[in-house]
Amino acid sequence: MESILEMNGIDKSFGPVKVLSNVSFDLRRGEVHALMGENGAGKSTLMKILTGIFSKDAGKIIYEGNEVEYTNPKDAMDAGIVIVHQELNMINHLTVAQNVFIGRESMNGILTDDHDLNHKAQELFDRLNMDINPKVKVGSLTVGKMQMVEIAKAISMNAKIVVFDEPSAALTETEIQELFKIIRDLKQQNIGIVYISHRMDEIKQITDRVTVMRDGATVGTIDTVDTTKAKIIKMMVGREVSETPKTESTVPTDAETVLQVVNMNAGKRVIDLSFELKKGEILGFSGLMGAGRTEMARIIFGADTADSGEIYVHGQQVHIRKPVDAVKHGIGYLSEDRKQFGVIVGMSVADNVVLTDLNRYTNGPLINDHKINAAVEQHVKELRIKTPSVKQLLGNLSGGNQQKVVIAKWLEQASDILIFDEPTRGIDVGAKSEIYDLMNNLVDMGKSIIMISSEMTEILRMSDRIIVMSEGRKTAELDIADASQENIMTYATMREEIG
Amino acid sequence: MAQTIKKAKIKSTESTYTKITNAIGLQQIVILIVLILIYALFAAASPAFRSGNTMTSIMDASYYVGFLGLGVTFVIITGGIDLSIGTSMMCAAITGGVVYNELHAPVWVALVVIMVMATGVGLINGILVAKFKLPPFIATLGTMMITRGLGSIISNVKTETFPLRGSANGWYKSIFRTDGNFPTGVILLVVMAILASVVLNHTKVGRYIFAIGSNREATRLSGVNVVTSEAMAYVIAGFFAGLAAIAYAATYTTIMPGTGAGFEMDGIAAVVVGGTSLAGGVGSIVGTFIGVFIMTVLKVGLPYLDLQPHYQIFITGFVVLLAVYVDIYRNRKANK
Amino acid sequence: MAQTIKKAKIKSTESTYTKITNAIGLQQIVILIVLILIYALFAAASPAFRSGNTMTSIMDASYYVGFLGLGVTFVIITGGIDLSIGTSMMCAAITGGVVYNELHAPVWVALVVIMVMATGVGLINGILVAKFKLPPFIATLGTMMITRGLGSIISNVKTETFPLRGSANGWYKSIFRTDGNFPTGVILLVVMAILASVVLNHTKVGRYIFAIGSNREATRLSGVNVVTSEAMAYVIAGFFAGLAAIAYAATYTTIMPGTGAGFEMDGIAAVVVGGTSLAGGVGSIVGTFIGVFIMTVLKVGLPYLDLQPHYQIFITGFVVLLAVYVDIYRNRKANK
Amino acid sequence: GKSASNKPTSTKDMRVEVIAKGFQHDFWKSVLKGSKQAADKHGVKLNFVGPKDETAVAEQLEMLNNAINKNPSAIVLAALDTKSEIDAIQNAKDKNVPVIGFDSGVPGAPKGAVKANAATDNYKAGGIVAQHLYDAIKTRLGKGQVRIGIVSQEVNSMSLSQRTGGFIDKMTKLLEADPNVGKGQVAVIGHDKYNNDVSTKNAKAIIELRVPAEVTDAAGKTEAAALLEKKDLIGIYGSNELGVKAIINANEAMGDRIGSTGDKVVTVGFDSGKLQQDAIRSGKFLGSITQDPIKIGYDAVDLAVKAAQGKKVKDVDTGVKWYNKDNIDDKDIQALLYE
Ligand SMILES: Nc1ncnc2c1ncn2[C@@H]1O[C@H](COP(=O)(O)OP(=O)(O)OP(=O)(O)O)[C@@H](O)[C@H]1O
Ligand SMILES: Nc1ncnc2c1ncn2[C@@H]1O[C@H](COP(=O)(O)OP(=O)(O)OP(=O)(O)O)[C@@H](O)[C@H]1O
Ligand SMILES: [Mg+2]
Ligand SMILES: [Mg+2]
Repeated sequence: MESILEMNGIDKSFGPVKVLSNVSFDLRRGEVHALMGENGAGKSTLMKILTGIFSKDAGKIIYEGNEVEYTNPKDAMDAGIVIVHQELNMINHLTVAQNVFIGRESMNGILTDDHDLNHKAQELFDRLNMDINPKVKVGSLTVGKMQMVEIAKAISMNAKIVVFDEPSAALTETEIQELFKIIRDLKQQNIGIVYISHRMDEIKQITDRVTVMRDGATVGTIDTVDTTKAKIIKMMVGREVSETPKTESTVPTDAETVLQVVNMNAGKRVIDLSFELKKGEILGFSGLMGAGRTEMARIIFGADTADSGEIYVHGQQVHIRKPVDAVKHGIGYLSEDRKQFGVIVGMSVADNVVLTDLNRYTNGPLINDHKINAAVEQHVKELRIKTPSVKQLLGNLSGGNQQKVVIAKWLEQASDILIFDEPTRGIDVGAKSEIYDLMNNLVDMGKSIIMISSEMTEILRMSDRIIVMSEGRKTAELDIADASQENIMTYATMREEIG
Repeated sequence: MAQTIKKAKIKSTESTYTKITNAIGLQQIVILIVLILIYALFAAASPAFRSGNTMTSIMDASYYVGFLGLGVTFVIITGGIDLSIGTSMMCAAITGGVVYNELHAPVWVALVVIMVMATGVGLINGILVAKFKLPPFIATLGTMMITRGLGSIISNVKTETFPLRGSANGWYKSIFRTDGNFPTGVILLVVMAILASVVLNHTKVGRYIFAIGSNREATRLSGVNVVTSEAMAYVIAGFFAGLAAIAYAATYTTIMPGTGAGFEMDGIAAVVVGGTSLAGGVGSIVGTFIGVFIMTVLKVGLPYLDLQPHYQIFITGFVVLLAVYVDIYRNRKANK
Repeated sequence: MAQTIKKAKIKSTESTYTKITNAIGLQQIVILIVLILIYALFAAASPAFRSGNTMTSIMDASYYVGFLGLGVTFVIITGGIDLSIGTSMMCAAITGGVVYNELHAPVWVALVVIMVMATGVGLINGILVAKFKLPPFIATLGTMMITRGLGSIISNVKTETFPLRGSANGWYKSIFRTDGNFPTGVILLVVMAILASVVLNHTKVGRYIFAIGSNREATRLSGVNVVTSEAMAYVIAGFFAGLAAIAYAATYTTIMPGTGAGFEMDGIAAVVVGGTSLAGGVGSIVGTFIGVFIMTVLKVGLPYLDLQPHYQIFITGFVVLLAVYVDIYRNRKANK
Repeated sequence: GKSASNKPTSTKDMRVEVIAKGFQHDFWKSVLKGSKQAADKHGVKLNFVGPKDETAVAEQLEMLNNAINKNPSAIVLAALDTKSEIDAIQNAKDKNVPVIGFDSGVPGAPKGAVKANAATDNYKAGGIVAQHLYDAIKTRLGKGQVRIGIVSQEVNSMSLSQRTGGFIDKMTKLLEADPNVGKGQVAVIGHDKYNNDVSTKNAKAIIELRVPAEVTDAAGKTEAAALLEKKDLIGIYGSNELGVKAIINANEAMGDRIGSTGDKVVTVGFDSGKLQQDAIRSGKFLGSITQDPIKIGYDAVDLAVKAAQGKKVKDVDTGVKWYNKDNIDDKDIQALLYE
């Protein structure tokens, strides 16, 4: 296979921080090339340099035999290099079709032709087998659907190189399979594909070669067929990481019920949902995208309101109208969208951890920052949060460490009911297993966890019990001993008339 | 067969779409009802308001606010604000007066100068905001001060008088009101509103203005030249400030130096009352159009209730708060 | 070995942190230099500026703008804006005048009424914005109109005169300037600035105000009562508007009804020139303090160059743009 | 010492600071012209400033403070509000800087601080306007309720409140003395500052004051239109340029209600300006009163120079003149008018 792209000796610094040093990467026509590495290894940065979003400090990019340097995304796009970004880049107030074709509107003289745009979009979705209405506003879609629109948008550009930066993070298993179909199709068309993901299974399934990065440098490139999961992980983290699914629940049958939800309803998003959470249990919530899990979590936490339903904490009925109430009842919530809802990137690690309740750290009306720093340093040590100081701005931490800060925030509150919504979304294997260890420690300490996850392996590895949701309803409640990928999938795709 | 199935699929989704457009229309219907209610209230309360030339008064008072509102709608949809439109309008108008009176140019030249000047200020705002990334509030606060001073410098702090109706050069007045008192200006206002609506909804620049207001970074990453499009919104606001200046000159004949501060708030209030969101990404020309008339009907109508001026301002403040609250409340309900 | 490497790495990032904090300080140093430069320029250009009571004049002119600026800094850090502070200040001042003149209450009662009234308007703003979720711009535009009208209604559109210096009740004037012309007000201003700085940086409400400006939703989902904290920012702005009203009454003695519109822009401009970001989450009291003096030194100094008022506005506009541009440019460089 | 530098022997080294009440009205442009003439004659340096409008008390005080700090030979001041400036005026007095009042002067200033005034008696001027209007409408009294309107830019500044007050007081007096109206039959409405207790229901005559909500042409026009809509309106008075313009603009939009004869609404004004002169020539206005802005400016600076030289100065009444269609082109009137 002929090479389409070579990146040689790429350097990049943000201010004094060097994030890429002497990175090399090459891509052939018609191959799927995985780019792997821990959070903050520099994968996205490298791809952003390729697509003209960042400028490089040193190095060469050779594309189709010529040295190129793009200074804005449009030039790269015009040259046939497109990227599906790690973060969603949707314009919520425009329609799906308008989003897909932004910058490439159909014209009727000087006027835009939305009719034609809708048709083109519909054709595109039909071809890609996606069920998305081109005329609705993007803001009304679920995260997963938005991600599909992003993918469709990239593919519609007839590019020669497509970069997927963690496209599967927001997708459920079925959608990932759809995506793989699309990728195989692109391969057929001799298009070069860069695929960034933290999910090991996917690498085996879809990629031809793997390039691993660590701390801003390339560790090496290997053919996928010649390698194993363990090898890749070792390259990424420099050590072995084991991964074993749970086989039976560790929760005693007579454990106390710490949280009970009865007949919760919220429009069409949550319908008649009832369940119990036991002390020391990790209760997994599985389901397809938009199944209503996040909504359920937000309602319990008081971020949204239900139409009806009752919530009992330690047997007492509680009325949670806002997050403040939930916190009072010992409930903590780790959001699926960390940047938007979880952390305050413009504040320090310390401020983020103690944000909820500053009363413990005041002398009279004044805040005692020394006391805060000392307390947070303790958390940082316990959770092994990688940060030069508790005064570091949170935005400067990697994703996994940001996630740990959020966990620290709820430990700080001594919350004993923790809702983890996609706790490892976009987090690398190294940090991932640390978070798993942390969760296990937490339940050992007697805390209870609701874990919402779209990653089947994660659900099977961590949960004591699994609730499967579909279209707002609970379709199954499985003990871990009875659960398997197959039966979870069956319940997750169950329609209303069956359930 | 497959063909028919596809058609049916599109049809069924079409109805969701219709629902959404209906929802957008609803917003405008709500404020239209508010407008009609206010009008009816005044008509019921004051015989003088019902009779006579009230309509002409309302029209006269609405031209410049209307143009300011139409223009600044574009800026507000980008998520920005333009505080300079009021002073820039008066600066352009007085400069036109200087060109006519001091340089003895024909009236049409003065009008062209007005348009060029106001649009130029818009361009400067656009460059400051889109290119140099100054926050719109402060960038346009700066140009507001500058244009306020500039008008006085150019005119040497003299009041400029445009040609009177009936005089040899008074023809331009008929653009807005014929000698027979027919408010022709409303035709111009409607035509410009339609034009603005087409630009906003059916051209690339309009599309990008919405996109920028909704998510500037995503728009940029999609390969759109956001700097040009964002700047264009300010240029359009400047252009409309020019039209407002001409309307002002035609309606009020004389232009005093140093004035115009405060007019921008009338325009902005009309836009927001019309349902355009200050957060950007959402807005409509029809809404602004209705918002403008809510403001001017209040302004013209309240004096007919023989209310003293301070009560008028007081009540207008309440109406603005109420209108915006109703809009937000409705939106929140709709999103539930 | 690995251990030492890690240590070194942490060290180097520590120094990044130091750099950032330095950069925050740097920002204030930059504008302090701007202030000193402007001052030096005037002193060099005008002997009269050097001599005499210029300092007292600068102080006199800075009190009310200073208090307005200090207060609105809190609001701007939440990412909001308060357009009502100017009219609310004058509304409170005139109400105080009515209490003193019409109800024959002692001066101290009038001053208390002023504080209660202005703080009350702040509370209303806070409720409108934090609780009813009205956009700050439009909510405070509404209360701006309402307070402007209200002052006239309460005073019955009469100018209210506070007791003169030297009269039996003239003691309150000495809060700001002693009979011997010593500008005691600057002490009050500094004390209040320190207090504001403590509240902003070392109390819960201050911390939450920063958090809200940085990411309101994340703050809410952390279990913080964001409604109360956000509302508090407006209450604080109102409280400081009350202090501004007292300073105004002490400095200018008479309060005319219907005035105050435009003062808010002086305050806001000072805050932004002082480096507080209109986007929220970033800001400092020291910056505002320096910003206020940049504005007043300009105001007091430009006339010494025998520039007419319109040139003064013109130049002030440029300085505002320049100051903010420098700040943004520097920040961008630092982030590169 | 200080006082020595205040009093240069030659007028060449003198500088006079003039602080007007405004800058934007043409009236002030003419005042400036007169001031310049006097300054040129004496060879003194002149600095002329004014606040943005007639309610900008703080701005004017800052201007006055600046002027005093500059240590000028004399200050010429038209105070927006004397009380707010008392400290500063006292300060000028302490520093031996002579203050000359002009336009409406500096009423209520500390004794001895203001050496002299070159001022218009606005209250009296308002009365003169009322007299002319009364003469033109008195034949229309006694046939049912009549209304006389006033459009005033605002009523807080000294000069405008006096012009308006002088008009209202005089008109009330004249009407009450008229056999067709009579005592207690004149209702004054529209603004709490001037309202009287007479009920509009039975009053034979109503004097209605209208103040625009904002100082804009649009708001002024709206108020004037609301007055002109009233069928019983027989006379209307605009108390300054903005008020006059408001009436002209409103009239243009409502098909010629105003005039000086017949059943038209008899209209009178104050000051000049292009629109107003035009209206007088075409008979839309009965007439207007004009001050002598050039003389005000000239006399004020002249007094200031003399005071700075230590000469004794005394008040100058700069006078007002009534002008109408017949005398507008007379030389002595033309000299007072400005466009
Ligand atoms: N705009 C920026 N300014 C400063 N530092 C940045 C910026 N973007 C990325 N970084 C830093 O550069 C490093 C590499 O980040 P990058 O996003 O490329 O990592 P990644 O490999 O994509 O990680 P992940 O798997 O978490 O997406 C990180 O330390 C990150 O904090
Ligand atoms: N604010 C909202 N307005 C309208 N619909 C919403 C809103 N929030 C969620 N939904 C819809 O409710 C359904 C449930 O969404 P939710 O986010 O709870 O699902 P989920 O199981 O967590 O899936 P995901 O993987 O997308 O997070 C989805 O169809 C979603 O589109
Ligand atoms: Mg990445
Ligand atoms: Mg979810």
